[in-house]
Amino acid sequence: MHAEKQHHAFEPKLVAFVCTWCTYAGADLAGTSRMHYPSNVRVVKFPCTGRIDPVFILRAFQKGADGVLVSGCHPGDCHYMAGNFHARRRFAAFRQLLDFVGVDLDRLQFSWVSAAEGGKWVEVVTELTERIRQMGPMREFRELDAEEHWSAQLDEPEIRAAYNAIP
Amino acid sequence: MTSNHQNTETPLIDPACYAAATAAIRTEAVRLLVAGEVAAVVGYRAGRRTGSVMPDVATTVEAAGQLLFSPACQNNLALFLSKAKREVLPHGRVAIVVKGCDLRALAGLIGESQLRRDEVHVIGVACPGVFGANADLSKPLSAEGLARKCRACKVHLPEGVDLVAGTLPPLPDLPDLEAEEIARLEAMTPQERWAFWTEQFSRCIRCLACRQICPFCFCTQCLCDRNRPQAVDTSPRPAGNTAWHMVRAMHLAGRCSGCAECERVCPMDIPLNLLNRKMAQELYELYGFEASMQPQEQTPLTSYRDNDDQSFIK
Amino acid sequence: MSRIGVFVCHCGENISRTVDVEKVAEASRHLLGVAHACDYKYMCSDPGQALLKKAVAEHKLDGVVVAACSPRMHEKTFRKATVQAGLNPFLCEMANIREHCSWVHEDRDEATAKAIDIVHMLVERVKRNRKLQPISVPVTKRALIIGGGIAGIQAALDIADCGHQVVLVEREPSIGGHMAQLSETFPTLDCSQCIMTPKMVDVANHPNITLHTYSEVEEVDGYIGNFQVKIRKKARSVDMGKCTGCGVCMAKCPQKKIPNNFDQNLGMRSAIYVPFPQAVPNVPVIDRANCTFFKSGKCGVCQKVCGPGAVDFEQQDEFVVEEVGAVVVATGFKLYDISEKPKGSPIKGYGEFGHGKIPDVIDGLTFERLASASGPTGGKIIRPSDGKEPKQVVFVQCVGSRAREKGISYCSKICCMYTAKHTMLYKHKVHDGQAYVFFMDARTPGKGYDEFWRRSIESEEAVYIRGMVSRLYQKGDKIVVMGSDIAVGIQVEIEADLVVLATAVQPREGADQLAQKLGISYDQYNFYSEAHAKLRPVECATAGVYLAGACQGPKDIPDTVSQASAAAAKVMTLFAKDQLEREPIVAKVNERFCVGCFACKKVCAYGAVEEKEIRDRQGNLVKVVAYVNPGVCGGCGTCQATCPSKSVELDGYTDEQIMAMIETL
Amino acid sequence: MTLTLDNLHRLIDALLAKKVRVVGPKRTGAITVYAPLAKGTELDLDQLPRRSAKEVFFPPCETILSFEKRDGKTTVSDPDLDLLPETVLIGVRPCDAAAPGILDAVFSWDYDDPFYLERRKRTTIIGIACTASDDACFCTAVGLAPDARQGSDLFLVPLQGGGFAVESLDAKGSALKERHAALFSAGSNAQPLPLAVPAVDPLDLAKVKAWLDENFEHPLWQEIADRCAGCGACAFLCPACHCFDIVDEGGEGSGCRRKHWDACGFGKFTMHASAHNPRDVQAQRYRNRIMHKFKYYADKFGQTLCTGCGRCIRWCPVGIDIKAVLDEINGK
Repeated sequence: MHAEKQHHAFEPKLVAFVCTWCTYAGADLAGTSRMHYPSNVRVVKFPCTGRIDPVFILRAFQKGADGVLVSGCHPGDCHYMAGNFHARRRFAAFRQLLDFVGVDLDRLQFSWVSAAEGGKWVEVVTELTERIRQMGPMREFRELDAEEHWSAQLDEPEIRAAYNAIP
Repeated sequence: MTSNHQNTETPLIDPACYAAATAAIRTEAVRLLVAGEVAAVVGYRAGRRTGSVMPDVATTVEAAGQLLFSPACQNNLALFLSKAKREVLPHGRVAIVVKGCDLRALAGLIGESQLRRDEVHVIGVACPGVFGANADLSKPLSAEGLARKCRACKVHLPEGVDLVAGTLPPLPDLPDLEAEEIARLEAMTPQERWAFWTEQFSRCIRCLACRQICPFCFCTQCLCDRNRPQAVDTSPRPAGNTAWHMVRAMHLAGRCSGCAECERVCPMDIPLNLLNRKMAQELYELYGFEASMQPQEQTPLTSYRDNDDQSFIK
Repeated sequence: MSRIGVFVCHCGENISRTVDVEKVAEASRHLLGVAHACDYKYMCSDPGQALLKKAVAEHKLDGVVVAACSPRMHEKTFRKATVQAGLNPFLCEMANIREHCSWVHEDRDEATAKAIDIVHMLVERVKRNRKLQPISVPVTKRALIIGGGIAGIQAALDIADCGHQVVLVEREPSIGGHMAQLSETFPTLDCSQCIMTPKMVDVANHPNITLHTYSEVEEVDGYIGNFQVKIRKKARSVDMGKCTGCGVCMAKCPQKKIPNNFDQNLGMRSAIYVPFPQAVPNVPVIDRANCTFFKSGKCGVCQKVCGPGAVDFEQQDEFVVEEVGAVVVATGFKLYDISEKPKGSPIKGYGEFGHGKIPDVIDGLTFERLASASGPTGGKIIRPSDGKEPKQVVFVQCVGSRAREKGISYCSKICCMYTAKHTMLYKHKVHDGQAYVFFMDARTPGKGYDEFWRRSIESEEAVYIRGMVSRLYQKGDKIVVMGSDIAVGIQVEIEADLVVLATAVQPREGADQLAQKLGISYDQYNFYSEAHAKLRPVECATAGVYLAGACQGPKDIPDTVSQASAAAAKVMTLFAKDQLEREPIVAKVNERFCVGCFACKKVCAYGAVEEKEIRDRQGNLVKVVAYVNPGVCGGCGTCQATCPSKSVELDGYTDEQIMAMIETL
Repeated sequence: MTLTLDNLHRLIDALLAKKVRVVGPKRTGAITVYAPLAKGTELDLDQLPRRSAKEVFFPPCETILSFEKRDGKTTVSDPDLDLLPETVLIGVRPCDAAAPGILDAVFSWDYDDPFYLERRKRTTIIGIACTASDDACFCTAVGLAPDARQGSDLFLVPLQGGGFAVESLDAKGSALKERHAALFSAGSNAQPLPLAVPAVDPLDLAKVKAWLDENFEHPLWQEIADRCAGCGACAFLCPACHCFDIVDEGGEGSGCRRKHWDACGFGKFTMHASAHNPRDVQAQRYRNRIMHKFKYYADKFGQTLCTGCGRCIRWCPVGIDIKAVLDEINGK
């Protein structure tokens, strides 16, 4: 017996950047254990969280992600010894930058999910999905991307109409 | 036409300080060139317009005798020793005139293998402060005209240089406007901050003066010039502009020496140093790290500790 | 324009139950660059693979996406099929629509939409995949074994017998490990020393084995096929070359009151000592912490009496660097000490058992020494406190083990069997004695194991009480054991003369530090992690490092020996080739754009980044750039994320591939 | 005819009411730029705008087409230029007003650039005589003047005691005046405000060009390049620089083709796909800047690609002074 499918006013697009050794495997475990979680997340696999460039997060937001999850091995468990330690600092810094330019940090989740933590993967993804559903769409970056004129100051309705006419 | 109204009654700093530094720089530059210790001295010389100066690569005794130091000496000359600026180093061994902030950049370049300390003769200047962006260089330096970075400067007197030109006068105690502005932004809601920066970045025309003037933007191939893949749109639109300034702030995090040249040269008046200063503050708070106080192997983002803060990670 | 083929697998009904596979195939057909898409019941089956190969030829495909299970499951299968189809294996990608989709979502529309998105991402990725060639690295056919217990000995002998050189490193002065301490072994009750010592001698005499006892691994550099291992040979204070093992020094040493570790501190030894008479090598060590000469500068008796002049007080720790191609880790276990707080536990030890302060409450290994014919009591079972023969002995199982609240949740696996053995050994020696065993469950799977356990009850009259011991305390010269018998539902109180605790099996101290040196992973208890629990149980995820014995998890002797031989077989497989082919997922530097800031070098955990001089034709130095040694590179990509200009790029995970996936959002 | 300042503001409001886009100097933050005005009083005539007025015709970035590929077909769509608004560009200093006239030559030379020309056609320029200058200004040295009428359709001369004398210079200007005749009054006796004539050494542009004709290779270029940082501030602020790059942005399947400002000072400006770069060093790039302005453009179109606005001097991060460079060439 499954619960009736719930309808939400807004279904966010989430992207998860995960390392292949821990979190990807953890997500596999959630699958083999037949756990259930919302289908909003799209997974991009990396060898290691150390490979994950902040630019990818930025790009994901620009390309329409409403939330981003970055997840890898617990400290000390990195398959490559120290990749996640470097990632931890990089993202600690990047968060501050995002916050300072006004991105709501609730849209960006970091987690350690090991290959054994299928349950934690489900929990993290479910929580993030729920949170972003509450928050609604990530408008900021998408609006920037839609901004056709280079300068907001020259953004006139007529110009907008001209550009909107571009199919 | 772009004049700022300034109170010109008493100068903020005694002009004699700058004159003394000028004299010391000239003496040392001439000595170095005459003795053949260096092939060129990178310093400042007067421009055509009243009060204006420009960077100079003096290779003759005559040119060395024209070098000067004044509140208009805003440029961070360390730029000229980075690998991106290919014109100067081929001259041979060079001497360079540095303010404290420039020296920090120099230390950063040494730490990042762009330069060896023994390749340069460093003439440090006891610098009481220089003009900020939009200041009228033809007027004496006032509190209003003083660069914001100078108000928070910790390196008025450069250390570890081959010669210190001039002596430091008593310095005025002025509020740290940049810190105040950062605090003001921090107190805003994310939406307000987003609105603030969106407006700022919307003006950006991608002239890349910020990048080209930065001693640390020495990459041969800037990530933001790449189109396969295109990480950052090159066209001057809000999306690409925002990405560009964020990527740049991230790349400078833990490296930026706080010279604020990016902000000064921005023709669109975007307060870029707020980003860099904020990142520096955060990295100091998180890891106790201050960039480029001396040449160092590690920067906060190329090193780690097992017990680094991870309260933000679930 | 790319010509990608998309193959959507039903996985029986595993995928098709929740994902509309036909719709996924149909949607894939419309993706830019997709030349062919189809769905099939079992893509991994022979006909499924044949379908793929046929499609590659028929549609002139230049890339393949198999939408099926996790790449961790079948990536190898499909890459092999791709190679057979005539394409480079790295032009095949798997879209995980089973573990990440059909199995975790219930709504068919949602799951189908997600599956289409996943395929789209992988199509964009595979379009940008480069043909990669495996990297060949030479293999040094020499193995390092860390740990000289039965696991290390077995692995060393197997590899050495195969004709390869072996370096065996043991921390203690003698090899032998825990097995040398045991009395008799289950389920056959053969004498441990009798079966162990011949193997130890074989090691000592084997022409292919270099033995470093009283030595520790200091640093490990390199990578599979090419490790450089720095070994610290601790100062023995005795010249191995000169010592004849006559033992006069030990006999004459005036300092004889040092508790002997090997005997679980039941017996005493001299300051210059071998841990046990059959030690290999039979060369004593001076225990500098307890030696009068080292403490006060006076004495030196051993030096005076040594005929060959082997005693050398000046000896220093020595370092040797061994070049090896593979490493077998066999560092074994230790027993949990009830006075110690287990890792991750909020509780400090077993206060209810007296924190190890009651002298006649001992652990299983101590009982082994009591029962051993070569032990401190000559095999006589007596109480450590007063030397009396115990008439009532209580054995308590699962002390530490399976006690989540104490921080150790696993089963130590060997205790049921050795406790059964202990009751027998006891009954054989103290005929009028009575053994009681408190147990939770009796776990006796194994050949002849259950029969053995039953024998302890049926023939040796051990009384098994199902229940836990709640408290132990000293009362006069007795130890009162309070527990419950849950089978009968009553409280039990036994006045015992001796209590033997089957304490948990734990990894050796320092296991984590060694793991960090080797770059291998370990679990929350510090047991080393295998690459795959079922299919790669003796390999570490770090290539070239293998596991044997209890360092990976509690094991009895037969399991340990099996795994040691398995690890040896893996090493020999590696050594069967002169060159090793490894996955080409390594970083490469774009020398044209590298500006030589060496941020990559600073973050590389493998030390794979070197400085390379670029010179012009006249030999003038143009610039210094980074160079990644492909043999050393681990493939994590941290360098690329750190490089501001992305002048170093990780093959297989290029920015272009990743950005293309992000673009599909 | 004269126009009071208030009526100038009213003129703007009236235009806005008719859905005409009015662009003029507007203060935003610390700087003034040409920007669409929402009401007449936003007009700020005190400051020379930081960027030139060329962006009204030649924006920093514009989309020139969009494309989509699906099922083997590629669909390309052009923007509808008919939707471009009628524009009045107001309060333009002579150095900015003269620029479009210079640029028309290149944008309608071998190819008629519809984006530029359509905007030009739909824009009326109201110039204003210049009454404030600084020592970066040098319009007089390149043949212009603080009251040069080139490029303006309507021209305002500030008068003593406020208001402006208005001159219509062509049909576009007259039409605008006619439509709003009520706001204009008959000429007054008020004297014009004194013009801000830059106190600069004159230049003999023919002599400069003659020297450039002969000195493609000269140590001067390297001397300047020693300090040039290679940014695009000079070119982007310049009213006459008109180089652009064309980039495709978006994905492989769909996206936009955009045209955006480019600058010859950038290292990648002439980079070939082969990675060969004919202007590999900054000296070659800076030389091109001077050559293009004072030789190539003159050779091709008989005009100088510089209006002496002084922006590149004021905002050069390293203090390069084009007037000083020209003076040096002039003196050789």
